[in-house]
Amino acid sequence: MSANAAPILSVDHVGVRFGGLVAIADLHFDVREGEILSLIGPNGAGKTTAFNVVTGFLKPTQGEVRLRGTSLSGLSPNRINRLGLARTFQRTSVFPNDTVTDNVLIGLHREDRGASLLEAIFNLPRERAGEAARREKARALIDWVGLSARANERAGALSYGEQRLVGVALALATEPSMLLLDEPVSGMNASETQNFVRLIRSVRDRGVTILLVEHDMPMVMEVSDRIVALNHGKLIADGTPDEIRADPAVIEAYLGKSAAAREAEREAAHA
Amino acid sequence: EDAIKIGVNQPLTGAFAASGSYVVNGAKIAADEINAKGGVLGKKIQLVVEDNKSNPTEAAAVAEKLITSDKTPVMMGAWGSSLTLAVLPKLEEYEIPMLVETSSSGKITTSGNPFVFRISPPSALEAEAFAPMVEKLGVKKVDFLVINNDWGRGAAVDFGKMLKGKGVQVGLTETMDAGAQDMSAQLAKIKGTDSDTLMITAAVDQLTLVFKQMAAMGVKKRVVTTGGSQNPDQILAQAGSAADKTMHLTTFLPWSPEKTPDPKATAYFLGEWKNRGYPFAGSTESFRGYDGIRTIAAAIEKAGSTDPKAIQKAFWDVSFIGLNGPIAFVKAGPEGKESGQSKPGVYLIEIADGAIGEVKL
Amino acid sequence: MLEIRNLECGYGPVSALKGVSLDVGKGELVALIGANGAGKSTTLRAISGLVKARAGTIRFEGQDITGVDPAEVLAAGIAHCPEGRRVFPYMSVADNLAMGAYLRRDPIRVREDFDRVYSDFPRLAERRRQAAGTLSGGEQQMLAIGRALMSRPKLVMFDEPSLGLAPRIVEQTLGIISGIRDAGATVLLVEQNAFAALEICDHAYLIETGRVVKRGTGADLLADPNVREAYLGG
Amino acid sequence: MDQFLQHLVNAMVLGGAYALLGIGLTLIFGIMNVVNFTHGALYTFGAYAMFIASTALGLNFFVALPFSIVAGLALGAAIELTLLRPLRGADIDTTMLVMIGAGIILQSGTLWIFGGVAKAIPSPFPDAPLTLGSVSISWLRLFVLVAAAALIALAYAMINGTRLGRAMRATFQDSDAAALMGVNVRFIYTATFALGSSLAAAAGALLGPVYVVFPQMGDLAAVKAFAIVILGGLGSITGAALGGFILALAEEFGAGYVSSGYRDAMGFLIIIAVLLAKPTGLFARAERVG
Amino acid sequence: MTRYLPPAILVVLALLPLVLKDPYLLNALITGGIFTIGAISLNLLLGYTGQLSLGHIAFFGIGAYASALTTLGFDIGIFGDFRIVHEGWHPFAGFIVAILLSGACGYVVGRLSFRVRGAYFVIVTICFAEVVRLVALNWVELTQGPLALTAIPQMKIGFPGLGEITLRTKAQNYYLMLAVAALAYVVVARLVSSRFGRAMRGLKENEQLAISVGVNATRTLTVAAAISAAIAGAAGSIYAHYFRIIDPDVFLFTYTVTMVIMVVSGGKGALAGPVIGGLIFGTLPVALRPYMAPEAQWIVYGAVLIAILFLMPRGIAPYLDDWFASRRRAPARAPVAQPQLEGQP
Ligand SMILES: Nc1ncnc2c1ncn2[C@@H]1O[C@H](COP(=O)(O)OP(=O)(O)OP(=O)(O)O)[C@@H](O)[C@H]1O
Ligand SMILES: Nc1ncnc2c1ncn2[C@@H]1O[C@H](COP(=O)(O)OP(=O)(O)OP(=O)(O)O)[C@@H](O)[C@H]1O
Ligand SMILES: CC(C)C[C@H](N)C(=O)O
Ligand SMILES: [Mg+2]
Ligand SMILES: [Mg+2]
Repeated sequence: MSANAAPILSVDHVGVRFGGLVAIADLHFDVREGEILSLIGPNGAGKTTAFNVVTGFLKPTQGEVRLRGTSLSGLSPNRINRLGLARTFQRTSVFPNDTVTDNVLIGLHREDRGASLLEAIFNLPRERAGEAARREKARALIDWVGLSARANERAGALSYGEQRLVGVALALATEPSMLLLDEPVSGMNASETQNFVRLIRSVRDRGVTILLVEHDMPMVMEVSDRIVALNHGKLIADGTPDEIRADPAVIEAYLGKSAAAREAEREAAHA
Repeated sequence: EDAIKIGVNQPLTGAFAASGSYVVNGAKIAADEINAKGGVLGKKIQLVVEDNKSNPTEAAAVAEKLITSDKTPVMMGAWGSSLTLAVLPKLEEYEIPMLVETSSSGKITTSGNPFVFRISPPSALEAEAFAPMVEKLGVKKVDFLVINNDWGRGAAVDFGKMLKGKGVQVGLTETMDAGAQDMSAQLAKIKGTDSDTLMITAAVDQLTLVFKQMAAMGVKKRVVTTGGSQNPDQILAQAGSAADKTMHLTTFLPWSPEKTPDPKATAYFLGEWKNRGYPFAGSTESFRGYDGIRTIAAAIEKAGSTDPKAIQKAFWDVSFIGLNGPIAFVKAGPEGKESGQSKPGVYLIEIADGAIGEVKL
Repeated sequence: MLEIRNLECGYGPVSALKGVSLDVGKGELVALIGANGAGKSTTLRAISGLVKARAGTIRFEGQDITGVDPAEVLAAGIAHCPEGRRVFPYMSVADNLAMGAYLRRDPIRVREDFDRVYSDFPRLAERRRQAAGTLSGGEQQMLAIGRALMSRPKLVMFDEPSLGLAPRIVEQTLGIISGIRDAGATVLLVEQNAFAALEICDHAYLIETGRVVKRGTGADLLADPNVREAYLGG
Repeated sequence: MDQFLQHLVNAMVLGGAYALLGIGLTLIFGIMNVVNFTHGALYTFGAYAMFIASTALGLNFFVALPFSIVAGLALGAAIELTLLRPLRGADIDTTMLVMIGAGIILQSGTLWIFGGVAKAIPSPFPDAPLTLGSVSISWLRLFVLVAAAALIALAYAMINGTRLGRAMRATFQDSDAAALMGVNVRFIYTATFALGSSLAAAAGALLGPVYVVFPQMGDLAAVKAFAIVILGGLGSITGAALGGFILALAEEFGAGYVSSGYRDAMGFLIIIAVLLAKPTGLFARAERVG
Repeated sequence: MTRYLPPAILVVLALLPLVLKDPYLLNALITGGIFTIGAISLNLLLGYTGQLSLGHIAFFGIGAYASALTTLGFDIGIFGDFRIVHEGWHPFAGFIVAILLSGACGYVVGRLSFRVRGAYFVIVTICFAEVVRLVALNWVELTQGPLALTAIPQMKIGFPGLGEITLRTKAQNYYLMLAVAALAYVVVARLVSSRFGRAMRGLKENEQLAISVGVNATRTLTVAAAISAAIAGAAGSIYAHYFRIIDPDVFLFTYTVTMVIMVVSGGKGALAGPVIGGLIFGTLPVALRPYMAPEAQWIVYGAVLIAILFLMPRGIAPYLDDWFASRRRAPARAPVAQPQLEGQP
């Protein structure tokens, strides 16, 4: 959590174009080990695109991303996940026809205790041991995000907010060292958001670094150690929540004058 | 109940439905004629017709059914060579003879299956019959356009061999898929060669298309078709002027019944065919069914019993004049396990000015 | 203008609305708030005919529109900007907006409305030809809002319009929504951002598990300690 | 060189036929997302309608043509109303199988009614080809090429330029959202299927006189149509047209210069190659992640 | 619940030859069974990974040819004077070669074609099957082309201590088919309930999400394709040695359609699905044969297909499962309708 920890993730002068459209232009920032860093910016600023580059879903037109110094260039998303980067999606994302438990088990599918395909097919002891361990892990994770009561429901039948929690459990099942969350609390009301903030904090306390994209400013300001702001695919500010809140460029491009004012008012009410 | 059952294994649905149905109709004429005359061995004959769906697996299944469920002591089938070949192992397994009425693959009579008796000519036989006409026609160089199956490819090989033996040059051999409708690429290639004659082996529908497409592309060569499945009337009706001056090697002459080996039988058959409301064009396909059943009946009569073994043996003694010449089996294939092959007449006819006539050489 | 009485709806065995009654007067901006899964979206879907009512009536301008097809509900003057954007992903931004004006036969005024949407959301104007499915989440939300306005409805229903929008755009969007009311149209607004919704609405309904549990002016509900506790984060 | 030119002309003519096969399917398969195994049967139906109209009914060729297209429209509407409407919302494989069932019934019905013998449809064009130097082309096929181009242009304008076309595209991308825009979704489903069917029937009616008409004529046509549509990219009319010409070029030159035995293989290999290089067909729809 | 159906069916089927003496019916069961094995393998792809292979018959045909050629031997020129000469081997070796070669082809095809999905995958597989058919048709030196490979020896199986038997009778072949079908069933069942199966399901339901949690899409799908192809190859091998003749018509598109019908009508993604579908559509043609004209048989076949799907759109096995479930714990719990997901581009 210390401000000068080594970077776990470096986004090094990354650029992305779609045809003639520059979605990200020369984006450059680091994420430090153990921090909660938020990425904010107006709609279409390139935040999701940046996530897609970091997690390997998009190849950047320029620059590279490094995880603990290792370049991620050319790696497929599943390889990158194995290296310890997990993400959630801006749209609700679960395996809708599977139960919550099975959802999480899919995330645990690589937890194999070395059992091979043949062992799996013939259900040999090693595979069985692995399967038991996986189920136990899944149970614990579901418990932890608070969905035990719904463990055997079809994920697609859960409410929006609950599906988001399944998404987080699923991402955490891959035992990431860093978690990327894309607008996790959109569509949640204030009290649900509060619960989610507690969850994010406890994830971080487990040693997982967090990169967050979110438009819910109270939430971002409350939870972030540091914030970077983007506009038109470029970095426009980088600092603590207080610095960002006061940054004229951020207010101009993103927060809007009255929002900033109201934000301050609400902070005051809170205090 | 006391009738003698004869299995008929034909394609009634699927790609070859039209031909298979014609063969069956011809077979029915024969059966009715025979029964009207008192049947065989004092019993009526009864056709058990099954559809092999133009599909080899089904053809084998149909044979299995005919033999084991219907207990037919002898069968006729199965039109296409793929279909017939698929049935062959069943004949050996159950030791039941089968008369092959249409298929032309050489392999049917050369693979050592003593239960097969064929009245249709394999292409080698056709080529042999065509040999004397080559010089008279003044053929110098030949291209082939054949259907891409054993029938077409076999024809190209057998005719090629015969032609080379006569000192005629053989140029391109182009193939077309069984279902193909557009042969223009092959024809463009053929158009560019210096051959004077194009020999085509295909069934009637494809021939129609080939002629139309030749006309559209201005391909001008002497055309001789082989294979006995040309159905010149249908070609004439459907290809029109595009078929003008095409020649066809055929095994039946319904256009001039008086010139057939047994004019009375031909007239009877054609009359019945017409009475039953079938199109004249179908007769070139259906006469095989007619002759096939007559051959089988003759064998049963000769065998004096409905024992498959006896019938198999009796086939060797059958000898009568069919609609396309004498039907009598000679041995073909490996010694000790010979199949029977009859040598039908082969005629060269020509479509000229909307009429069909024998080529005078 | 809109009267709903004892509306009941469900999905298969799930009963989502258990007797909802509410009224929206002409020219009013009415907000519907409540927790996840309370039945807010279902209420809007029932009004526009996407889900069929199992019981109860919906009347619009005195006319019974219960169980009527969505197309006819729209023709009667009710537009619905659905939850989750629902833009046509493979169609361009312009075509999506044109779909919003599908039933209209006044091309000249439609042109004006195109221009109005483009000036409200300049980002959409920049992206007229881009396939809607490739827009960013917030851009899609803007498009969905713009599309709903293209039909010139008498009553617009917005389902969580601020979802995924940047704070400055949220501000602006809420401004647009109040603007619609000020221009004389009627608005039914569902918002998770209850704080903002209650601030701009004339009055509001609080829905819990398929029932209306409270109604009042925005200010009343904002002041209600239970509401503050449950929906405004204390 | 002469041969090359003739091949080229052939490929153009064949490409027109293929494009025609493709556009009806793009509507139903590419836009509606119904794996339409009745496409071949509808093509056959169009050809038989043309046959009946121009022989039994004795209609003029140019009257019989629209007659057949309208017949296809009606049959398509009937199929949609009876088979597809009740299955709305079912899995794509389920509707595919129902279409397979319908295709089997239509084909066997045709065989039952008309028998297996191929029929020829008389054409009003001169038998003698149009000859330019060493290259010949039949008048009928020239007409088909022109008609194909016209139908493609019409279909394109209809899908991309009209209000109805826009409603069609919208409906199959999100039918609930389209309903909220005031689209009569049920009508659009029926109309799209009927329209695609009428184009399939149009292909049959135009190509019937070029080739011959028989119950299984649709089998090969359907396989090629699927290949063409996918080669072009789902839902793209321009793609389907282009796909048709590419397939024709591959087949024509494959047969001409490689081996006629591998004529069809050339076409299929080209498709495999194109898809491996550009996995979403030539005219891909834009997609995004996240 | 339908999980218990296949073992029950297996027992019944195993006892069948004891009472059923009609070789024709036995033949129909063997043929239907062989295609059911193909359907079981297709279900692995279609039902569990969601990828429809409309060229599945290619692997079946490759298995048939591989097995036949391994057993018969061949002599082919590769280039110039270089020839490959192979003396015939034991038929069981042919069976093994068929499985391995088909599996390898499945692997390669999967590797290449899983770069595309959905409709594009469908067409790549169709194209592949057509190309293979054309090779079988035109490479006459190896395959005899349309002349067909004939006189393929019957399958022989050695039992330790019992010596070797040649499968001559219907019943013997029937048991071979049944054994392979049971084995294929078990392999698929185990695979899909293992973590590999879970990864497959994940890919089917939400590919992006599955990849993001570390599922290697290409590898998972390729493994599924290889196993599926290997099973189809085994079915092809049985076919070749049972019919004793094969020609390029084994690649008929109709056969793939038959398998698809078996899988989807029975219920794709349900283990019992292809078994139930196979029993119905394997025996329906036989059952219809005596009663009506051939064209009418097809019409009824198509109508039965449509009727099944109208009554049970997800197929028979899932329908039976729901039915059993609703009987066990009343009040009925109908399947929950899909919640409105966001409109996915
Ligand atoms: N596949 C694509 N094709 C074309 N343009 C794209 C594509 N993906 C993204 N864009 C454009 O790139 C820009 C950045 O998009 P991105 O999704 O990264 O925005 P974002 O910052 O996540 O916005 P939001 O806050 O609205 O989610 C947007 O203007 C978007 O329209
Ligand atoms: N398609 C569906 N199938 C089954 N149940 C559904 C469906 N859509 C909604 N539900 C259920 O109906 C109830 C009401 O849902 P609704 O979407 O109306 O809630 P909401 O108030 O809009 O919630 P949110 O704030 O999360 O959007 C919930 O219990 C939900 O799970
Ligand atoms: C029509 C017949 C003369 C030949 C048949 N087509 C065959 O395959 O052998
Ligand atoms: Mg985003
Ligand atoms: Mg909602």
